[in-house]
Amino acid sequence: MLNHLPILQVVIPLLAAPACMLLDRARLAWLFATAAGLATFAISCLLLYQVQHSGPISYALGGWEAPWGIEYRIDLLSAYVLLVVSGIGALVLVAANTGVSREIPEAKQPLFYVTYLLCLAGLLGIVATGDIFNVFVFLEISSLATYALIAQGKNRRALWAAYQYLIVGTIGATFILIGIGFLYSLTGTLNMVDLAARLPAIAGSHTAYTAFAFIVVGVCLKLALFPLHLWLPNAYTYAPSIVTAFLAATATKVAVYLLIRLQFSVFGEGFAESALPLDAIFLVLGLVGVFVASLVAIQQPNIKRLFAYSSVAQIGYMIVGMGVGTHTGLQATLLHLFNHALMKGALFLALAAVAYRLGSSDIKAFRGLGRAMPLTMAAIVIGGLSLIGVPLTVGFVSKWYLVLATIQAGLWPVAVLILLGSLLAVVYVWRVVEVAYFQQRPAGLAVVKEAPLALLVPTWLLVIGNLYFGVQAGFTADLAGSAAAALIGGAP
Amino acid sequence: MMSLSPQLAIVLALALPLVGGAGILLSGRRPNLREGVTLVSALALLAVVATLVPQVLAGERPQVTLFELLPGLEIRFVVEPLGMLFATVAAFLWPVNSLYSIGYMRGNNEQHQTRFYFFFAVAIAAAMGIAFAGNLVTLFVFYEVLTLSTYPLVTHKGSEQAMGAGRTYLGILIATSIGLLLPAIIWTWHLTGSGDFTPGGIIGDSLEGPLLVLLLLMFMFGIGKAAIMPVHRWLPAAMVAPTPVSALLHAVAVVKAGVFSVLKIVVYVFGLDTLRGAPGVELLLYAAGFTVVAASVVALRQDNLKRRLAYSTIGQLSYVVLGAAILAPLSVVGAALHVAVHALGKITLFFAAGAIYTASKKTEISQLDGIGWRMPWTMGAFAIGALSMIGVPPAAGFLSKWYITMGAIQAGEWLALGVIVISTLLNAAYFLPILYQAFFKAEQGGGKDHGEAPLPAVVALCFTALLTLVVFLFPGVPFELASHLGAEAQP
Amino acid sequence: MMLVAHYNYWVVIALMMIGFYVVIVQGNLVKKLIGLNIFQTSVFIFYISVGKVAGGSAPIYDPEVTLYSNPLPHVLILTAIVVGIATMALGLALVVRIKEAYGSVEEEELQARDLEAEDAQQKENQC
Amino acid sequence: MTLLALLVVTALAIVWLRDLFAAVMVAGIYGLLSASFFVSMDAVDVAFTEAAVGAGVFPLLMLAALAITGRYEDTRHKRQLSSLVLVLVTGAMLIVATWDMPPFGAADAPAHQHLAVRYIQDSPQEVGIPNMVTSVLASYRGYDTLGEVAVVFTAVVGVLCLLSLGRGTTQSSGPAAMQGHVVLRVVGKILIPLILLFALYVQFHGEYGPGGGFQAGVIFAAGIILYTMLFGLDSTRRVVKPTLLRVLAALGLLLYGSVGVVSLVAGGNFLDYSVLAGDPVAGQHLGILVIELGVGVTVAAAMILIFYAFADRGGDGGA
Repeated sequence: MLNHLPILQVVIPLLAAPACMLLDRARLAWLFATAAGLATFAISCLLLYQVQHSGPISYALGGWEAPWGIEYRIDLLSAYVLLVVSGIGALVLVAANTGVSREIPEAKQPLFYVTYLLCLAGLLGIVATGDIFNVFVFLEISSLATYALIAQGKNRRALWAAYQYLIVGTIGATFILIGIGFLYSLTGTLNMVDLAARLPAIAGSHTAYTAFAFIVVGVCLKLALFPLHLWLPNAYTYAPSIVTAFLAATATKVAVYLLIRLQFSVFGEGFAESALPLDAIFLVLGLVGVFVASLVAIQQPNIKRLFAYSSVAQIGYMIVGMGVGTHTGLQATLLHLFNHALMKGALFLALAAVAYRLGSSDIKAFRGLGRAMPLTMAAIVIGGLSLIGVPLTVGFVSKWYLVLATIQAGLWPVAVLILLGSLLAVVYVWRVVEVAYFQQRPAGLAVVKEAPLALLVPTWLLVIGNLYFGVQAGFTADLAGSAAAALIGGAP
Repeated sequence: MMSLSPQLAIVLALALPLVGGAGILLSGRRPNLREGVTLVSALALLAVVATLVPQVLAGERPQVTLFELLPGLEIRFVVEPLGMLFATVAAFLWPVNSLYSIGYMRGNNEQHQTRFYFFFAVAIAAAMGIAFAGNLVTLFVFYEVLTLSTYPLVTHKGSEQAMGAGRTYLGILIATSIGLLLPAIIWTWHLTGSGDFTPGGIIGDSLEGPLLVLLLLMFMFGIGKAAIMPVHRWLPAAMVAPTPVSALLHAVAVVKAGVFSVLKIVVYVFGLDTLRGAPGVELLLYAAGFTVVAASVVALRQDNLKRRLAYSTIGQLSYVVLGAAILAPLSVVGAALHVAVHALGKITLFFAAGAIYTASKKTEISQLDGIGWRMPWTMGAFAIGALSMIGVPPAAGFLSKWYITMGAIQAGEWLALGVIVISTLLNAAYFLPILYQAFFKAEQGGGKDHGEAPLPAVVALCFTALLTLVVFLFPGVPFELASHLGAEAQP
Repeated sequence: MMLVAHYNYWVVIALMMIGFYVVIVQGNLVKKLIGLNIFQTSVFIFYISVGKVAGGSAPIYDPEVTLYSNPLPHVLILTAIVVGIATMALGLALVVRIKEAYGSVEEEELQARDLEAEDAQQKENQC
Repeated sequence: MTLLALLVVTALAIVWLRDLFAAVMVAGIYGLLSASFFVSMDAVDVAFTEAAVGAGVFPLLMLAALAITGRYEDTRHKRQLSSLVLVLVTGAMLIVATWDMPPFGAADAPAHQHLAVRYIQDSPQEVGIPNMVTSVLASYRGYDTLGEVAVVFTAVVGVLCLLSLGRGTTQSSGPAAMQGHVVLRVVGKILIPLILLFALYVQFHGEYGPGGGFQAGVIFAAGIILYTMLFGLDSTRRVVKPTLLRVLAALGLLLYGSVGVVSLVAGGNFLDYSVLAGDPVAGQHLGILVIELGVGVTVAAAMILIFYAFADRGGDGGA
């Protein structure tokens, strides 16, 4: 069975979903979904092990060898991202039972888990596949599931947010479809490796440039790269807290993966440099994103929204890393992809705990929480420090490599701006800290208890991850390093 | 105890305060036990650090590597004379300060005392980490830990004012460290492929001219804790904190960590030879000199006792920077020595200020007429501390100033010399009036009737005052350590 | 020459853009979806045009026939059509719920109502 | 050529129409036109599907929704200029892109030289069915089709999340629109079985002619929906229970997936039908038959469920 891991990785959640539909008890559905999630995670670990020891794996679906059939291709990069996505996915599922209990009516919870599994399967499918049209199909699975998940939020604005995301997402997907169409008309193939082999021949053509441009724009819409981020804050704010935790930690990461995969593996570095200077564009948009989003975050009265904007900013950092275009830069991006998943996973799960106790994520709700929910708030503080990039947290590791990359590339101003950006993070994180620790909970309000273990344990697992991988960054750094090296050469 | 292996001693020096902190949290419900834990772990730490001194004096450089943060980035500790000196000072003053804190915190029945003692312990651990740091990254890590762990102490009161002070404190320290220090470190890493502290420096000729000076200034201003103007504002702001915290900031850990890092980086990263003769390097000298004079002038115009002390600290710190900037071995010795003696003097002064507040609730200098007769011990100690600041024998302050001056003459830095002379006069000008008021003016009526502060406080401050004298007469350990540093600075 | 060669594509592009325009300009949520549908359908037409081989016949095996049109784009578009209608269904369901929650399906009105709601909350918080 | 011109006209008409009901109808025509264009492009399967979807399902859902959201849009528009610019720029880029594209219909275009060659030449032997589209769809790229079914399934789950079906019968006001017309009901009684029969034909004939699971599913659903219009939502829901449909929707996808799992167990790769029977081609036949069935079941169930969901809210069954 071991040689079938690549497909099992995706098919288990994909088929678990309809099976889950047959169980009509919320708790049952949850147990089943969680089991599936954990199995997926286990598989991703095995896959990573396999890839590390025996190189990239290719799996011919339907027994038709690529490029005629659809190929699943797991290299270090995809294994790494699969690990992040399935890990967070499983962890959030563990917390879900309690997490959704106050936000989604019991009757709808089975369907919720079905949707969740479909979303997970879609995301994993995007990462695992080596066929560019298959990317589109699984992109749509995850997207449709995402829209449904977001729309489950209690506030009516969740519906509006979901609709906006649906429109933007579909436009993005259609752009990608157009791009794929051009590529196909030029090369007659859909397999990524095959494409990579055939593209150089037609690198000069306008059609190829446009295909590249449309695909990049389409992905960037999904990625919420400034200024295409407008759908994200509402979506994250009004979605059920659990969903936000899941999406924030995985969805945008997969989009980043897709961008990296297409730019470096399919089109090849600097494919369209002459026509569109992508690196420069990424640098600029990334940095502008960091600043605009951080500044907006500072003013948000709703903490969920605050961290949503912070996500936009953090995506900016990843894009900057790509913009630097060196090995270290890409390594920084990949590291931050992993680290940011840990940070935001922990933060949004903690917010889910707060929402569970107080039914709100408004900053006023946080008054005096330092005493009322010490463990939850401690998680938020550590997550926040990690966002800032304080040493001994993963955030520091990301910052270190990012700044190192810019300095190596002699991009001094960029380095300075990155660090200024993290100072803005200090401001918005500290707003929460001050309110939680130095303001008294107004008298007369109901007493708040610490969050239930079902939420605390997953949250703290992620927090510990934040610290562990901040102190023992060897594992992630090497992994990201060799993955980056596989993409653009340079010292692994 | 002497059988303790140096490696273990280093680890213990870091662990003990943390263990103590844990104990404090656990015993939070029972104050006596809690304070007991604090004192015990403080004394234990002192004992452990003491075991290291002879080895360092014997020329050994014990070291431990805890773990690898990133590939090639280790959390590594090496004990060299300067770090030893700083560690000794911190470890020595922690018990004293704890003793004082007990008196103060109870005397003013402050809130959240457990939180206070806990973060205090963490801060000490961080100080140890800084003192023994074997490379820039380790230094940076613990530097930030120190900043964060002292933040709750600065905002201890939780009042709006305290919050504001906290923001300034955190704002400036984080901004400078992340905005300047970190890139400087990464730059150094990029240049030399390492960040290890090595006698004679590691920069060598990998960088020249303006860029070298730029890097130097990035380091110097990046270390906000050294409070070189204009990044000094956090220090006066932090005055809202309880006096023991001020003592911690000004004497035990924080600012000392700052100037310590400055010295360390000048000597062990750049190396005096590399800097000497580099065009524009005197900028640092100017900055320090300006800070010394300007701070003293500002101090003159403060009526609030603690604020005046705060500005005096800013001035005194820049002596150390000055000592480093003169780039002469002798001045470096003086600078190192100053770290220690200023600690003793300043902690005495703050203890006294705190004692006055505890006993009489007076904070302004103008209220202090005749207080000397109500609190003879306190004000006596204050007098000694003041003399030490001015640099008059028989107070220890004289020693360090002497060596810095010698260094200035040796290096022919007449500007530095001038600065020292002027600032000494200014110091006298803002300390002596206080003593005059306290002893030779009649008390205004209406003040509340009071005697000395609670006993622990008085004992503590007399002890430190006594030490300032003792160190003058028998410089012993601090002096030897300092001169070892001088030797390493000029291999 | 080129005009003849690419006439189809250009018309298809025109169609796409009409759909795209409707999506981003129209304020009515249902109309947006209609626009989206046109946009996607046009992309389908584009693919199928790519698959056409002049003089070829439908790709169903027939001993007499030698030249077939390219079946692959057909397959892709079959999938894409299904994806499109699935999206449509979900979008419409959202619109229905929005109508029930807001009482309107006009973008501007929705924004207006959300702002009102926010202001109301602000006042609530003040007092 | 004329078809394309007509398409443009209808598209513009949609832009101008303020009456959404009319707009939907025109959109339906647009679907029909594109379907006929597909025929002219030799894409019979696509044409079939587009006709079923573009001119069938899409308008149906739209009308069902309009019944709830209201028929007229208000005429205020915003930021037209900027959007116009954006659209024109995008369009211009696309036009530029076509410059380097192989001329329309050229047989030597790379698109036809690479993968397609094998599909056209070998599929009749490898997969053993004449309809190349089906063999590519169900076998070479069978995994995409699994994904496609998953998308349909996701959509129906999503719709159910949003518009939960009241269990059992809701208000008696089923879509009674045409319940009065005796003639219609009689005709319907005769017509509906034929439709369902036709659906089955399409389902199993897909290997030889145009058609297949998806089209069959849609047609089957159409039959049921017609029944709903004639005999009311409630009576239909008594016959075809939502709970049953939910199970079927799930089972269809599971059926498809299980084929893949079985081929794993049988020692092949996922969805490798060749190992399902002694002789590879027979295996392909079997596999395709089963997965097409899976597609059909899920699609039919999904369509009916979605229609229920809207009708349930709308009150007049979208008719």
